[in-house]
Amino acid sequence: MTEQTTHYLRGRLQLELGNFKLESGEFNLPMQGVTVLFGRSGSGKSTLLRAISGLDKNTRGELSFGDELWQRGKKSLATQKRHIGFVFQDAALFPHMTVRQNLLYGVKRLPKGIEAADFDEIVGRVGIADKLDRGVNFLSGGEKQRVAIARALLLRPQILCMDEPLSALDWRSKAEMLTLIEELVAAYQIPVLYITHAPAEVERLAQNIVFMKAGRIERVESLQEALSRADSPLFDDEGAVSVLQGRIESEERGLHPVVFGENRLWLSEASTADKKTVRVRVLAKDVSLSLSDPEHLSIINHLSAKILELIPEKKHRMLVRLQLNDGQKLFAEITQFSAERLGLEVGQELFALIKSVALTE
Amino acid sequence: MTEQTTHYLRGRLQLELGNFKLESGEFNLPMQGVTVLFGRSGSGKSTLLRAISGLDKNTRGELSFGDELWQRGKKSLATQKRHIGFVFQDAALFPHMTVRQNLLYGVKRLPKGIEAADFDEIVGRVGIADKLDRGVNFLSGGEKQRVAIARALLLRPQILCMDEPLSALDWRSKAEMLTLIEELVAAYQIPVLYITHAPAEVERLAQNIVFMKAGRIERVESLQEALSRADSPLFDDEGAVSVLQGRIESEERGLHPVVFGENRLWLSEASTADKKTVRVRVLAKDVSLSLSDPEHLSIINHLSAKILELIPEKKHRMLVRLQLNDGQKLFAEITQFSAERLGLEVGQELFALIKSVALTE
Amino acid sequence: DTAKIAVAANFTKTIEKIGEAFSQKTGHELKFSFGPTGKLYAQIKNGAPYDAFFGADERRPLKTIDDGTGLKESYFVYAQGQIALYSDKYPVKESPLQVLKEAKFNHLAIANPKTAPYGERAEAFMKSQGVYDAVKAKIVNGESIAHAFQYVATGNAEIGFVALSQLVDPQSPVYEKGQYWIVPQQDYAPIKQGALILKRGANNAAVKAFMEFIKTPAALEIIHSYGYSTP
Amino acid sequence: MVEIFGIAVSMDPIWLTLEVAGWTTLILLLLGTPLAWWMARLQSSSKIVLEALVALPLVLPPTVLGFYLLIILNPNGYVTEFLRLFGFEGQLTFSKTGLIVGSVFYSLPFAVQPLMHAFEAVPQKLLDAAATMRANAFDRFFTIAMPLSQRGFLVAATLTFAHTIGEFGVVLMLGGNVPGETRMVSIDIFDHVESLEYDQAHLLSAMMLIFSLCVLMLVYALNRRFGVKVG
Amino acid sequence: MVEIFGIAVSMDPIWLTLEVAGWTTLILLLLGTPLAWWMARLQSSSKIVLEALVALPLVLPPTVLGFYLLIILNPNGYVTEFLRLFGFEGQLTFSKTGLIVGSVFYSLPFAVQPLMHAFEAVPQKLLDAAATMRANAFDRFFTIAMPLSQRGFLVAATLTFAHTIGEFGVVLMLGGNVPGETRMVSIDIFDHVESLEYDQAHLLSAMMLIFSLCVLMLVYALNRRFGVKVG
Ligand SMILES: Nc1ncnc2c1ncn2[C@@H]1O[C@H](COP(=O)(O)OP(=O)(O)OP(=O)(O)O)[C@@H](O)[C@H]1O
Ligand SMILES: Nc1ncnc2c1ncn2[C@@H]1O[C@H](COP(=O)(O)OP(=O)(O)OP(=O)(O)O)[C@@H](O)[C@H]1O
Ligand code: MOO
Ligand SMILES: [Mg+2]
Ligand SMILES: [Mg+2]
Repeated sequence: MTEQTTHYLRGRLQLELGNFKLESGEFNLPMQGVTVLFGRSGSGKSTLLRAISGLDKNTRGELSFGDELWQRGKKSLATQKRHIGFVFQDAALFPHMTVRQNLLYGVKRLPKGIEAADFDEIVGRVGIADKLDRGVNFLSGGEKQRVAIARALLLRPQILCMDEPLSALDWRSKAEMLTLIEELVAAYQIPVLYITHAPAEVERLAQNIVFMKAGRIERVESLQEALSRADSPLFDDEGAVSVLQGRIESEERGLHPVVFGENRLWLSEASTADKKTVRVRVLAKDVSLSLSDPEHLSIINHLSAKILELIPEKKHRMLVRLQLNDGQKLFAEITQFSAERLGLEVGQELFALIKSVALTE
Repeated sequence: MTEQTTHYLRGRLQLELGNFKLESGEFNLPMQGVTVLFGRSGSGKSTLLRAISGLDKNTRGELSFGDELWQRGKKSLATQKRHIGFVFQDAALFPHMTVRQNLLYGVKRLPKGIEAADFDEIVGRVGIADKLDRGVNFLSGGEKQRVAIARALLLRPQILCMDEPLSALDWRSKAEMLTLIEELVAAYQIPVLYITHAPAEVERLAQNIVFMKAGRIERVESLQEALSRADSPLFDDEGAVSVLQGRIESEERGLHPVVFGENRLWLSEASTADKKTVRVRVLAKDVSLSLSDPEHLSIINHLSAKILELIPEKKHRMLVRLQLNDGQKLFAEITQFSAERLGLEVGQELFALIKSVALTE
Repeated sequence: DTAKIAVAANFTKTIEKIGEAFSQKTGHELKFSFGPTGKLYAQIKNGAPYDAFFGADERRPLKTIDDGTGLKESYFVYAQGQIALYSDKYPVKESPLQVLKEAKFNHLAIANPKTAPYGERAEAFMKSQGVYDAVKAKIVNGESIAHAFQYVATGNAEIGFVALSQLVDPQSPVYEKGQYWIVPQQDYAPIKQGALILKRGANNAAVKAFMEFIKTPAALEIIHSYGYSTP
Repeated sequence: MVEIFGIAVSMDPIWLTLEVAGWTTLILLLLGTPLAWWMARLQSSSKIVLEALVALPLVLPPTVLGFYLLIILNPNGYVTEFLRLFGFEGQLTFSKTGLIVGSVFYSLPFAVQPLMHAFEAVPQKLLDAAATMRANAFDRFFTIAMPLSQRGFLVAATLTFAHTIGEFGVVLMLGGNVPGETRMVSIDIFDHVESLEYDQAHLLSAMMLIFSLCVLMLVYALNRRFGVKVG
Repeated sequence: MVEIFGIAVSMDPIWLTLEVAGWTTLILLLLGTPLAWWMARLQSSSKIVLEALVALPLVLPPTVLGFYLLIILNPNGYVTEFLRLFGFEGQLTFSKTGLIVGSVFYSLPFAVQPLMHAFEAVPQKLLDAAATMRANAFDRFFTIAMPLSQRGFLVAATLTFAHTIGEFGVVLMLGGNVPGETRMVSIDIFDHVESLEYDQAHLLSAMMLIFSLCVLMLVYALNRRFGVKVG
């Protein structure tokens, strides 16, 4: 678990597929943590990722990773020489091999001098140690994805590409896998390029977000930047979301305190992994506002905050942008009726209430 | 839109598929409103529905619908004579026909004396009037399901069978389709047998629920019965849920008041259809409790309630079963820490707080 | 009248020529079916609608009489095949037996002695001249005499026993190429090709007329011109 | 008789070949379709036996197949007797009928195999959907299974047609090589070869090749362009 | 010579047939695999032309194909000359080699078509996945595409084998019917028919049929049981 220097993936790529034209525009992405490709269906996320991986022979343009040249014009470095790992949406396990054979496929092909990751460790961590000798057709969807991830990780790739690795899974497997990916990324410090439609996955994993639209990279933002815009495409689904970062402290009365500045949030669930900082995802519609610090109320998370902005939304709703006293921002979504009733104004000091049980790490 | 007398679907069915054995046990289902088949993956829901439809030749047992005999021993009435409609998970549109041809396929085959439903009305209501002459391969997933539903409705079936009609859709199409199905069921008064994994769909649509487990019908309950059990299988996913029924009144300040007994809930979204009663789905984790009626709070739904039961749950949580003053039941999920802090006891009177924006009809 | 006549493949061109002359003269129409004699026999045995049968030997036409399909009294020998040794590499004209004895060639083509009389006679001739053992390993068998000829004509076999008729035909690909030696008739049993009318053709005027016509000098001239002799 | 590049060729065998190939294709599609449909829906081990039986004509040398058909279809045989009960007159062998019957046997696997594979690929769910819309089994077959198997039909038709054009052994045995009646192109070419008329043989072969190449290319092109995508 | 049911049959043609069919199958799998793989990955319209060309041997009557091979492969022809440059001695025709070469041409579509279809069905995603695991193109072919196409190989091998066993025209034309060297079962049966030895013909045909039926049933059974499910 060494600290790695950050390489940049830079270039511009073109690729035509039938009527669709990918024309990325210049990009220069720091390969650190998870970089999410986000955009509507058909916006070209998968196409870009395949172009970056060298999987499509018709790719044109320029691409370099650190000081390795991967593409110049029509000339491109073969995929198998790019030291990348790839996890496909439907796992793409080899159906004629057992789990173990799938896992060792890439390991056997590593050039001399590059060592594979520790087999037992990866297999254990990913949770497939007891399934090594099964045929892959006898695995559930979640198990298949675990194998696919382990298979990629074993090669210690310089970049791990994941194209909607969770979208074929049911909610239970999805939740488990998300935790697993988060752990693995933290543990192995491998830069990840991650495609997803799901804002929850973005907020959980992303360091940077590449927004795509109609075959172009529209903009590249850090997660914090993306979340500070009220009109962020990330909010299309469940409404506005805030992500608070804080220090987790040890459990008290079944709750997990997370501290930021003078504020303290009580989480009812948290991973037991010994992390210092955690991200807490708060849906704006789970945040209520109170002018005074209420008593006799089951809601225990009362954060003092100041109104930064009042953003009227459609359907008679109001998005309230708050600043907590350590400087972090928090969105609250309430009805305009409530806003009027409470007489909210920019600059006003008040309390944001969040139910513990609505919070997940 | 005539009132129909309720027929019963009764019998017991057996069917073996490889290692799997369906052995339904006796059932007697009132065919009224939506009857949901609910159960884990592999519990035999699809198999039962196919057996009921006569789609599997190896079905054995007894089945009758009203006074029509559909199955006795090995003898079974052919599917095409059962007057059922079927909507499959992946739409199962005929790829070599246009939308219109798909829609008219069944209509052309109706025996004399049975009239099809009004084509233009159904097509308009389902929202595919502008797509009639497209090839079905050029439709999105949601559009395909609309066509499949219209295709079944046109035949005015005695029972409409739907096997996970929404599960292949993204969240946006899912929400639209759910509203559509609800409307159609209300408008045409066709009894529906509906398979789903999603509690939200059950709570929205179901009149009765058939719980299946390992090839057997475990129990049949009305929605209210199913929701009154704290250990209901419906709560596996998002935790306990309450469904409140009330009378909707006309919009006030952008909010839709729903009245039950003396209580009044303000919904921020409601379908504009002129319905009298609506179902409001309340997640237990969206309900907070307050000993006094709080002021200066953005939460406007304050329902006075009495504690019926305190049910400790894992992860230091507490499920509180409340009775509203019109007799309806409501679950609230809070932390045990809060419960202790507030000193909650059975029989205590207090206020349940629900954010409007968290409520959907 | 119209008649259908089954004819051994080796006689194809000759009989077509004769048929033309016959039709012109009499106005009868003839349809010839060509094939290996054994196959024609099998067809006749199984109900083929032929009115007459021209075989490549005597055995199989005579067998139709035993089967009850051939008319005994109509049987006659219509031609005698002559075999020739042909090569475009070896001096078969001057010293045929020497060439055979030395057997420097890779392949000697003959018709399959088992199924074709031309092959059987060629084999018997070589045995009688004491050269058979020398060439035995070099023999390749054509299914019919025509097939044996193709081996030679395409250069796959350097030497072969073929029918004289195939060498004297101006259309032949080896016409006036290479050299050949006509095996003296007294050195092998004559290849009598028998013909007869079949039951089906018993009352067919065209057949009757043709069987007569083929014995006329005009027809015999054509037969001889294609390298066959007649008894 | 027409002249092409100064070479006289008879067009009769060409028309006959096209006619026989056309009928054979038609009949095999009509008979092969229900057989293939039935086989596609079989689950038991009898399916394996049937598949093997259908493939057998591939293994038998066509001449041998022709020989046995000749014996079985003989005008005094059981098959013909049986047909006579239904007022059938005439003969199965040595006629266009015979050629077609022979070709149907010979090309059976070329029709049934692609059809069976196409039918196996029709999603059960679509047939189920049709059943819920009051289509009975026949209706489902004609309105769903058949249109979705159009590629299979295209492949079956081409292979059958092409294979019948290239047919030789069976038609020679069964047909009897009667000019204008049962002499097909393949036999005609071979007769030309046998009677040393190589020019005609080359010309006819070239015509057949070019024609077939065009048909095949057309079919493969259609196949790629217009296949209905299922699923 | 062995006696079966009191009928003397020579086993040589049987062994030879199996040997030639075996070699043909092996060679066609070796040559057909890269050809089929290449064709499967072609997108352009040249694919259609290639597909049609590969299917052509279906259309040509085998005897005609054999005749042209006889011309092309003759010992003075370009092909043989070319092979001589690489030290080839001997002759392509009248030898086991010749039979195998002919059969390879004849059965080409039976090997290439099933392989091509199998290769087309290998999911691109699995090949991509292998590429990301450092497998180069060859490696991907051998470790992913080939094992996933095993059904295609099975079908190709059986059809080729069966078709070569039933081969007649080409081997007859090309082989020279040398006992023990180029006389295959199909020719042997035919010779028995020609020389009216019907008992032997029946026995050999029955043996061939039963053997082939067993092989085909075995293959179709394997095909259903052990096919790897993809996807
Ligand atoms: N092989 C192909 N030929 C032609 N068009 C293609 C091909 N592959 C993809 N496309 C088209 O390219 C566009 C972009 O596809 P891409 O898969 O990159 O989108 P995406 O952003 O990954 O979408 P999704 O979220 O649905 O996976 C789509 O319109 C798609 O239809
Ligand atoms: N044709 C078949 N042959 C053998 N087993 C089958 C067949 N079809 C279904 N099964 C098995 O029967 C069981 C019940 O399947 P069924 O599709 O009815 O479940 P389900 O409750 O609808 O599940 P899901 O929610 O995943 O759709 C499963 O274990 C399945 O694997
Ligand atoms: O004329 Mo024959 O019977 O083929 O040698
Ligand atoms: Mg994609
Ligand atoms: Mg199901």
